[in-house]
Amino acid sequence: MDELYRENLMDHYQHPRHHGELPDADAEAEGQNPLCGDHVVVQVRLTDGTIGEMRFTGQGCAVSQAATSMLTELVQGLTVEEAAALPSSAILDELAIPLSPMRVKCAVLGLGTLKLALHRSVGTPLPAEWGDTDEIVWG
Amino acid sequence: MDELYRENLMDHYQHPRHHGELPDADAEAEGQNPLCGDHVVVQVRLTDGTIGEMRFTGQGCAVSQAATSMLTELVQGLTVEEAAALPSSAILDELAIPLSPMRVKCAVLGLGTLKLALHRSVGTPLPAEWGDTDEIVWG
Amino acid sequence: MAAAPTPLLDVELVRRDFPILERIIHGQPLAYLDSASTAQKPQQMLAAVTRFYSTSNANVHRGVYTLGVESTDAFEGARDAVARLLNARSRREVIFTRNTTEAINLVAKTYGLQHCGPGDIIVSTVLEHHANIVPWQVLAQATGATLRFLDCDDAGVLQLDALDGIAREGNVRIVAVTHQSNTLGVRPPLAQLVAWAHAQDAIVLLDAAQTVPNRPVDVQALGVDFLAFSGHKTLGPTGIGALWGREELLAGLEPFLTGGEMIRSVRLERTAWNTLPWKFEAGTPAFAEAVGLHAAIDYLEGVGLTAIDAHEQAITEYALARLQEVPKLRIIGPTSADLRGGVVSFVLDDVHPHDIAEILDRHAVCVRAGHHCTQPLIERLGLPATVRASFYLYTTTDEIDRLIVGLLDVRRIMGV
Amino acid sequence: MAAAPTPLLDVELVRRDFPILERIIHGQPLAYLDSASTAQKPQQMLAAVTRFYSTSNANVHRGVYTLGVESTDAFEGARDAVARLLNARSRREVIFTRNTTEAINLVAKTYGLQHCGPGDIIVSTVLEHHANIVPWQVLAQATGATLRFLDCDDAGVLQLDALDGIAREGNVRIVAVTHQSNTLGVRPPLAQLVAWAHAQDAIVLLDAAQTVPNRPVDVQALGVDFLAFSGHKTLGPTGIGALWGREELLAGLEPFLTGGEMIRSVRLERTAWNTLPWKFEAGTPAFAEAVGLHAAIDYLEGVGLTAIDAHEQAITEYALARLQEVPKLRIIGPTSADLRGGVVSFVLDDVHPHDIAEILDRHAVCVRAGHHCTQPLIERLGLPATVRASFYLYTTTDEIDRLIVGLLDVRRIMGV
Ligand SMILES: Cc1ncc(COP(=O)(O)O)c(C=O)c1O
Ligand SMILES: Cc1ncc(COP(=O)(O)O)c(C=O)c1O
Repeated sequence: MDELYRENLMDHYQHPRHHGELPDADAEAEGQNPLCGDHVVVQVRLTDGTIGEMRFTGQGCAVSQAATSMLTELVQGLTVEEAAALPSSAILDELAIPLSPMRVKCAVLGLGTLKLALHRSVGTPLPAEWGDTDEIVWG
Repeated sequence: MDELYRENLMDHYQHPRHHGELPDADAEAEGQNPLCGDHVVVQVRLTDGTIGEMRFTGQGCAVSQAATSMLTELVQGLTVEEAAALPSSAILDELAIPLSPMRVKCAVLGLGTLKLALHRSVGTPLPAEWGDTDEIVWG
Repeated sequence: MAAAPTPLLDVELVRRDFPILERIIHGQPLAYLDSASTAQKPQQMLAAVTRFYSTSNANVHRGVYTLGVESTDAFEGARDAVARLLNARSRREVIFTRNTTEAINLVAKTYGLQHCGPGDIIVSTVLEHHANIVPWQVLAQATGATLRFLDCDDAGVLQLDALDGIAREGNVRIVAVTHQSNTLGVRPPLAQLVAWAHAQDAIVLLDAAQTVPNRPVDVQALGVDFLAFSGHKTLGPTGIGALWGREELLAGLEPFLTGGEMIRSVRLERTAWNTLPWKFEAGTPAFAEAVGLHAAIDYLEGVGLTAIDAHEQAITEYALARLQEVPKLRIIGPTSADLRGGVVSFVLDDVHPHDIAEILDRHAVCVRAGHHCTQPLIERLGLPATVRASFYLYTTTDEIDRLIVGLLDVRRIMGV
Repeated sequence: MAAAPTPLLDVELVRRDFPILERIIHGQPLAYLDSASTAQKPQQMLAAVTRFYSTSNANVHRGVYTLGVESTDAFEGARDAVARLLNARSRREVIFTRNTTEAINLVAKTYGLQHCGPGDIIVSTVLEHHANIVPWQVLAQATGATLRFLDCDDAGVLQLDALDGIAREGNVRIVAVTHQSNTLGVRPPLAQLVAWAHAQDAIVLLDAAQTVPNRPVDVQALGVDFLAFSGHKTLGPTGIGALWGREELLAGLEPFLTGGEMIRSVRLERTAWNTLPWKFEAGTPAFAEAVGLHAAIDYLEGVGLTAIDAHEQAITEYALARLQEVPKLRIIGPTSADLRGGVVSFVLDDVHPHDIAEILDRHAVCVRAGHHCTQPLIERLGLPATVRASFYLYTTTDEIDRLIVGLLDVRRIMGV
């Protein structure tokens, strides 16, 4: 049972890192999975083409919220290009739990929203794969 | 095999009785089974409330044409009411061959058309059962 | 702990007919508590379809040959079975569709387009499944009619006090209402709604997706004008459902989809429509699915719809009682079993329903998490989503007990 | 007597997979020569559906639990299989429908309504099945567009000389044409039609109901814009078919039917549509039928569509040659097998086709008699009806021989 919701995941869920609003963010986007109601708002401060800080707010299942919390640590200091190119596997590895396709959508919600924010602010490409995450509404 | 198309049926098909137009008919109607293209025009001369003569023209399968031919003999001299009340079984008994539901429609085409003609001309009822012979177009 | 209900049907005997119930998931036998979404299938239904394909398969209404006759008889026999099940006046009133959704669309796009115009009113309710909302939104947009929704209270009980005001606004043409909410299990006061609608000269479409499967439904006794249901929730195959409609109404409608089967004759310049019910069935119908639905109906009638209803009632009572033992769990909707069918929605503290459903899955307990295709209702209740457990003739108290065990595990894992 | 064709697929091996071929009718084994109407089913397809219902059945796109994941994977896997079969650019271009008829209606009622107006022209042909005529008649009537039909010659060969005149009449919006006539087996000159249509900025809808089952069909190579086919003619279940459409076109369309599945979010005031392909699939889809269609496609690809095509070609050649041995029998359409698929219509003196089909049924030979849902074509050819024999991967020369024996019996009984 416990392989499902590991300590690390529950820790991030119950104590999300970099949670809250980021005043004067350089990039921002919103993502929502209408199927289950998961919702995140991602904000990023850029420092010389790198991710100075990423913060998020939102609500939803443990997977979506913990994954976004983990992401805030994962991208810290990456260049904008590196962050924009981060594969889904990066966040799935971090979660380290078996996920059904339905839950993968929860897991990548934060990452997708981050990429959208970067795309809008500095024009990094939106990887083609996001086109297939059709049930997520990017706002 | 031969129980299907008996001698009597083939005789009526190849030598239809009372075939042709009836000048100065008192009652007339047309019936068509669009599924297979069977078609008959029925005309009747009335004599003192009885069927003086019934004639028909048309084209179609052996069953539809032979049954209508048999019908012309069957109704001769019946009162209008008797003819209008003739059950399908009367004509099916006459044909005396096993018929699938699909072919029953062919068999009763002439009888239905006759009843329609009488209904129009003297107001005899159209038995409710005809309402279910939905694939036949009465014209 | 609540007492187990007295047996009303032999649920263990019934369960032997459902091969999927032998499935083991994560080491435990399946506890399928999502029948409101789709029902599991008895082997009798599966065998009937396979037997049909293996002995009589041919296109219907066409072949003169033996197989074609058998297949047409089987298809039209299924229509008779549906007509009997619903106590329709005539088999001509039964139109096969893909599902409830298509049946409602059919009415919206034929009766609706023909009878609604600017200023007219269509009434629906906040309880409805999306299938009984969106087609009316589209119809209102297309015709200039106004769509009004009856509200419910916080327990999901439908409120009728707005009716008077609605009647004053314009001509009410259509009242589209569910027989039972698929999210809360509540049943709207149908008799009152029908009386009100008919007093307005409006017709009533009843979404019976949640009731045809599990209790006797009599269209003449209910007095409605159209009724829709899905085969897949009724122990039957996917790909088939039915619309029942009063013959006088159906007879006056233009066709829905067009093509083969629904025509009487086709000329390049003009086409004549077939009679009822075929006028509304374009192209090769789902005839093998109709055979399956027929077998499903036979199965339901064999067990007895009254017994099934009573069983569901008893199981629901048991579930309501046991769920109330779980700390921090809140049941959404009425907690008395006689106001509702075998569907229970709940939330557990602030644990997201998805997490609950996922953890329950590790116990092989299948429940749904989300909005259950009733977003307006979920929003009206001020929730992001719910967990929903739903029951059917094969549901046991043991499965409910396992749901409870799973929920306690959710509390442990999620720390609430 | 013509020589038997050299074997291209092992037809005896194939036949073992089709349980219905063991059926005895009037004391003789079934000779099913009506595959153009609907195909018989391999046990692999039947087993796949039963296995699915017995192990993984749950509603799709909804459940977080294991069964729901399996069932969604199975359903969407079927979509992938169809996309591969047709060489679609993307799985988003594949929309499940009930049948070919619904697929064509979908295009007429979305693309058609959005793009046609008074003075615009829709082109169809006199060869078409009713499914590719009536929806365009209805569309023309609804929009004020004009519907033009390309004529054929007495052998059923489509004539293109009217195209220039049609182009001068107005803006051509849609060209709806069959890939192969289900009555005569002839194939229209598709490449020329596509080139012409695209030169007019019109789109081409291809009715591929008769070709997807029996040869490789590549939407990109054909260059068409929409394509429709039916599962039940493709060894699959009834109740499922598919529309393929170019993504750019589909993306620009309003939905067809509305309800669950096809929405992104529903509010009482407004609703947002889902993305492709789900935008066009309202309500619980025929997911078990999709699983069956997937198994059918696997079966077809296992045997090989090129081999099936060659087999049909050889059987058709054999049938054409043998039918020409029957005195007073007239084949309708081309008598050379390379211009046509495995469908042969004929008449026998003035014997009504129904009588022929009925007598053949006593020989357990199943053929169709009538207009085959192509009344305009039958009328164009000046016939009341035809007898039609059609072939598939399981058809043997022995069955053709039995057709010939039956026809000689028809001559004897009917005295011609
Ligand atoms: C060429 C053609 N188009 C369309 C159809 C209609 O197919 P369905 O009845 O499966 O919708 C058929 C089947 O008879 C056909 O042969
Ligand atoms: C009350 C209600 N209406 C309509 C539907 C839609 O049924 P379907 O998806 O079979 O069309 C459902 C099924 O979820 C339902 O529960």
